[in-house]
Amino acid sequence: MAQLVSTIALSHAPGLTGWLDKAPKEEQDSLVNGFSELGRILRDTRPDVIIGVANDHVLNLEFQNTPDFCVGTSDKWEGPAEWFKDWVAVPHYEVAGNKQVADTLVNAAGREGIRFAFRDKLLFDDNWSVPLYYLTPDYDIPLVPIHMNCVVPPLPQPEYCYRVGQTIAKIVRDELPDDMRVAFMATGGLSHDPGGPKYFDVDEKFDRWFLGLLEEGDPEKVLREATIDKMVAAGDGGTSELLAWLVTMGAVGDRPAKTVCYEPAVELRCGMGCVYWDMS
Amino acid sequence: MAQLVSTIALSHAPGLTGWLDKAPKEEQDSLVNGFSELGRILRDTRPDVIIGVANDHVLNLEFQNTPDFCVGTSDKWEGPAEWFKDWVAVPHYEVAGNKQVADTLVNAAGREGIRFAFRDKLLFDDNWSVPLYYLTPDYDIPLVPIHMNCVVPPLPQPEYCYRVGQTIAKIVRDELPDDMRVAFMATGGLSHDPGGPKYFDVDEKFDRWFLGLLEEGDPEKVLREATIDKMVAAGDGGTSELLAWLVTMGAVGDRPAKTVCYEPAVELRCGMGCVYWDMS
Amino acid sequence: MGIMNTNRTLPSNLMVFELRRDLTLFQRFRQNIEPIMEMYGLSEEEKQAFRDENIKKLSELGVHPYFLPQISRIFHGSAYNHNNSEAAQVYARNMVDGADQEG
Amino acid sequence: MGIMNTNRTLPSNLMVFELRRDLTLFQRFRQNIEPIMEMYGLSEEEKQAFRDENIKKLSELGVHPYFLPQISRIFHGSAYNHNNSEAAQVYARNMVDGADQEG
Ligand SMILES: [Fe+3]
Ligand SMILES: [Fe+3]
Repeated sequence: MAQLVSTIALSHAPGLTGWLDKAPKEEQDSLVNGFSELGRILRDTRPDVIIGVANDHVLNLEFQNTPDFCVGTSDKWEGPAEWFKDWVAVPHYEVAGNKQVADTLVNAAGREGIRFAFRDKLLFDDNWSVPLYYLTPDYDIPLVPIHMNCVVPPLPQPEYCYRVGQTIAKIVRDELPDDMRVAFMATGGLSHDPGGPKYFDVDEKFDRWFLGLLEEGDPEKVLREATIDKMVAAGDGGTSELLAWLVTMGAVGDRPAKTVCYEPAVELRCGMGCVYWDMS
Repeated sequence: MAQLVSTIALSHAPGLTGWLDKAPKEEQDSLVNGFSELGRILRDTRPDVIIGVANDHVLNLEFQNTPDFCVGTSDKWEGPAEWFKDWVAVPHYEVAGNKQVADTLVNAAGREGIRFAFRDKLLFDDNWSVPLYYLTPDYDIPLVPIHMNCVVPPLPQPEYCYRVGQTIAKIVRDELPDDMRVAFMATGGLSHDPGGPKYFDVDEKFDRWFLGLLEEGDPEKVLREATIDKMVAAGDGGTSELLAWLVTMGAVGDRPAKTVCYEPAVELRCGMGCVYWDMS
Repeated sequence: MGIMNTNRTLPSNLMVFELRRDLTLFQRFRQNIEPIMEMYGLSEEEKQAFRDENIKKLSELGVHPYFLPQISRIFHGSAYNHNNSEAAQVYARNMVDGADQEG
Repeated sequence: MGIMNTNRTLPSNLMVFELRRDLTLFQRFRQNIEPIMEMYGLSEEEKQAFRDENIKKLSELGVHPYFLPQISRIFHGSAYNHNNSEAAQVYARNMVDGADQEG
């Protein structure tokens, strides 16, 4: 049995790399320090692979056939995708994948009644490019990316996302190679509204409420209270990316989250923060 | 509001057209007469369009991204697909589609929390070729084909299939053009096992039990008793095509089905039959 | 509007989806939007909204919200996309100010 | 075996899926299965099972059940596919008799 050594969740919005200098100095410092600290926490657990889950910004998952979740089965990834290069503004990078882990996730989840789509080509935008830049600047930990649908109706429900996380944790435990050390990472959120009237706003109140809720470590309460409706109300176009955070919560159960940093970064057009769960 | 004028369900296995002469004469007569009678029942209701739902025999819906349901949005269809021509052994045919109805189904279902994939190219095998040959030999009623996943795990559950049928009936009622007359057709089943050890068997007992259950007109009982496990036990590879029949049942609610014909057609490697619900 | 009102079968949505994935297509679109809009079968209403860079109208037609700021970036560039950048300001004039006027 | 044990990521499943959709590919496969199996990245175990027309082995590897009689038709033809046809009989010898021997 493999071991889940690290579970984290963090924002990925492109302002963090693309125009960070436009934010107030103290916000910049708080976010850079916080994300760097999260990187140390992650790397200190010496993961052999990161299973990541993040919103697909309608870049890979077609309207014609949007799956809830799509697992990347390649042994090699790169980013950012061409059209997003100057927007995200991080250098081109390559990072290994892990086809064996990805294939196992697909087939084992299917046996549990969870359908994962899969493919060996995925374009990366800010969803992985921004987190990896801060967390693993050497791009030396293989990534199994899971792109999920957070923004094309109908969305996967919070309960289902939680169950998916539980299932991934079970597969890690029961099906991945012995002694493999696995990190689980969600990226996305917090409040933002790309494509809506609140594009230039951040809902700090919602964000602090949501982080506080995760800190309580009560999944039932989270699932009862952190509804899609509430996410959409806090920023229609993007806040529901927090569904990815609920996936990771399914893997940690009733452990309380610990918030590393949070800033209502209006100049970056996104509530930005990161958390981890102590898996020791 | 449009009107649901006709709801039917029938087998589609290729023995009905490909090697019917190998069945005993009385089975041939019973099935040909029964399917022809069902065609009259259908055509007598003068439908402007048939919304059809049937198993995709892993011909269009890829393993990489299997949707539960995929709506065909073309205005023009043809069949059988090349590789299936000599197997199904019906002449090449063309039949109109209805893109407007198809698009409406996709977007309206999305608002109800039901995700329909869609595409304007679908290969037809026996799923439509056999039913249309018997029901509408002039191919003169437009078809909106909905290919569903009955055979790639995880399968859509019976309750969900029923809800999909309810949703389609609601969309017909609330969203399709006034005075449009709509027929709803499921094809597939009954017991058969392509790819399994019961390939040359038919489970007559299961088939008669299932038909009797539909004749009771008690959807709750059907959903409680007609489980995927029971279908799989009656023929692993194909019997779960009856999930398509549960979709149509969602549209008719507690009306009792009327069986037109049934034969345990061992030489055709499929329990064959057809039913209709009186929608008047 | 909003994500829940996305018209998934709208030709504009397929066009924008593919524009960001295919740089050759994107560059052809930048040179002349007309043949690309024709190729994807956009309605006259959709076409006119693109010609006018009428992002609000595209929103009303059911273009996915996520695509709306991207459309402003298709026309005005993505680099250094801060709130005072041209792309963000075009979006603001279309969607935020427009929304205020109606609200 | 059975549908619930399908290995969705198995290269054989993608290959058979596409063979029935693309007649040119199908004809190339009929002439020489080796380069096509190579193209789809089949394991040696999968390749040998195709060389031997070992349908039971393919089933055990997680080929979708629906494909198994189709594989016998790929090699032996689809027309007039009654129970005594060559395709059906090849299937029977592999799967039904084999199952009986084990059962
Ligand atoms: Fe995002
Ligand atoms: Fe079938």
